[in-house]
Amino acid sequence: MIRVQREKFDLGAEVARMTEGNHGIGGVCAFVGLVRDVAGDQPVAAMTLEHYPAMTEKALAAIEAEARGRWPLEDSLIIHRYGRLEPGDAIVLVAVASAHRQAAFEACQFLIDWLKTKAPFWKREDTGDETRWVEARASDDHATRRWRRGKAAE
Amino acid sequence: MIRVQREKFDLGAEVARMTEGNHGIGGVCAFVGLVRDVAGDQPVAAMTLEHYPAMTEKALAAIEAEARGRWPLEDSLIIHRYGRLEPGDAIVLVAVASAHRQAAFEACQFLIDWLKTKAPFWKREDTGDETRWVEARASDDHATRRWRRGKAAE
Amino acid sequence: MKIVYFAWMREKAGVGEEEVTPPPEVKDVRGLIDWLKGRGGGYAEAFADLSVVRVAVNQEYVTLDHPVAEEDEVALFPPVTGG
Amino acid sequence: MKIVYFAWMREKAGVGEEEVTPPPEVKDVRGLIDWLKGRGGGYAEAFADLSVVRVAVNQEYVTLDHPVAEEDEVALFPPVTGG
Repeated sequence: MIRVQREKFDLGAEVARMTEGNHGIGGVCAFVGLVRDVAGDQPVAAMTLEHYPAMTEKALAAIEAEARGRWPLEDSLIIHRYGRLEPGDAIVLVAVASAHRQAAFEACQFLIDWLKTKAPFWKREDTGDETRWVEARASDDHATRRWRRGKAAE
Repeated sequence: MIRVQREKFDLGAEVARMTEGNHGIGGVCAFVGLVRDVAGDQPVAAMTLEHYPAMTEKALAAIEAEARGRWPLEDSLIIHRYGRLEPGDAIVLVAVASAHRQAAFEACQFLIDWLKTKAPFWKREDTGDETRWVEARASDDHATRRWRRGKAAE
Repeated sequence: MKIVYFAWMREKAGVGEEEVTPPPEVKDVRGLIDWLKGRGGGYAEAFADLSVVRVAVNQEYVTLDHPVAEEDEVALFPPVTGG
Repeated sequence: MKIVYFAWMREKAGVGEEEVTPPPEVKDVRGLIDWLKGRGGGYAEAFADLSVVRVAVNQEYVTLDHPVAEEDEVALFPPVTGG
């Protein structure tokens, strides 16, 4: 399931909803991304996430479908927030349920790696003195590339 | 932090407690292990976890300390339950907070892999007709071995 | 043709979305961007470095040689930074 | 010396924990297990296959050649299955 929203989400309630009544689930791997109060050596007072509404859900759904094709998952959930966020606020939740833990871990990592390089969101940091657009990181491209089909996992 | 308890735990509350007030955390990776209603091709009606109280917290604390030595973690939490559990019940929670997601994922996997082969717990499954002790799985030994120092990660 | 811009490309272009009617010789994304840059000012600055331009046509990622047509929605934006 | 047993080894031994006084020639875990097996019945069955016996002395994992002393707590159990 995909959700794109301005509002906070409740990790416990979301995972409880995934597992409730599905007793084939042996493990849930969840990742929550949070706004940090520093970026490099600059303080961050707040962050604003812009996105491309017409494309966002479509892109996230495609990424989710790819994960479900690659791993035997019982369930999966991506929640991505947009708008203004402050340090400590959660930006994104990826939760993956599977019969076995290895599939849950791998699919969860795959999803967050792909989100970082494929989901149409852009972060603008507010340092208090100025605002600046966050630059894409080469390490995120690298993390995504390792999931390419036909390549070794590392 | 380590907790060994009979009671249920609240994933959302536990992770909120970790991240509250620590704005250096960029990501939390959490794994929840659950009781499945099948084991192999046998139905499971319930499960009982026995443990070695005098040793359990010591063993978990040693595993946690090892993870915190290997990865730059902001926080970590292991909750392991014992006693009688039913399908759908959570057995274990491992949650790891770090500035960067890769460390959080790796440390979380390391912790659950080690718990499976080092924490003094034993599962007895109740199929309704009989009870039987769960056998250790070679795949868990394999998962733990990949974390040995001086060996490649895979 | 509808064009939408995001993040600093939106700011530099000075517009979030617009309807345009490029001349018939604009056949693909690369041609469209060249034509936009020819409009001057903010557009030339926004698309000065093609290596950082990401493109979606009708909400699907495409490369610069992807064709564009009158009824398309073309999105131009820098590398994404979500997650 | 206190010995504690867990899981099916506890069930086969027929006891969860006990105080024992092995003879002086019992120097290490292997010797202790041999002596326990010599007590017959459940013990012989519990420790028939040494390859599945895991040992902790004073709550630390050790191997079969680890020394044991009167004041030790020795735990004997099958491979763990938690997590």
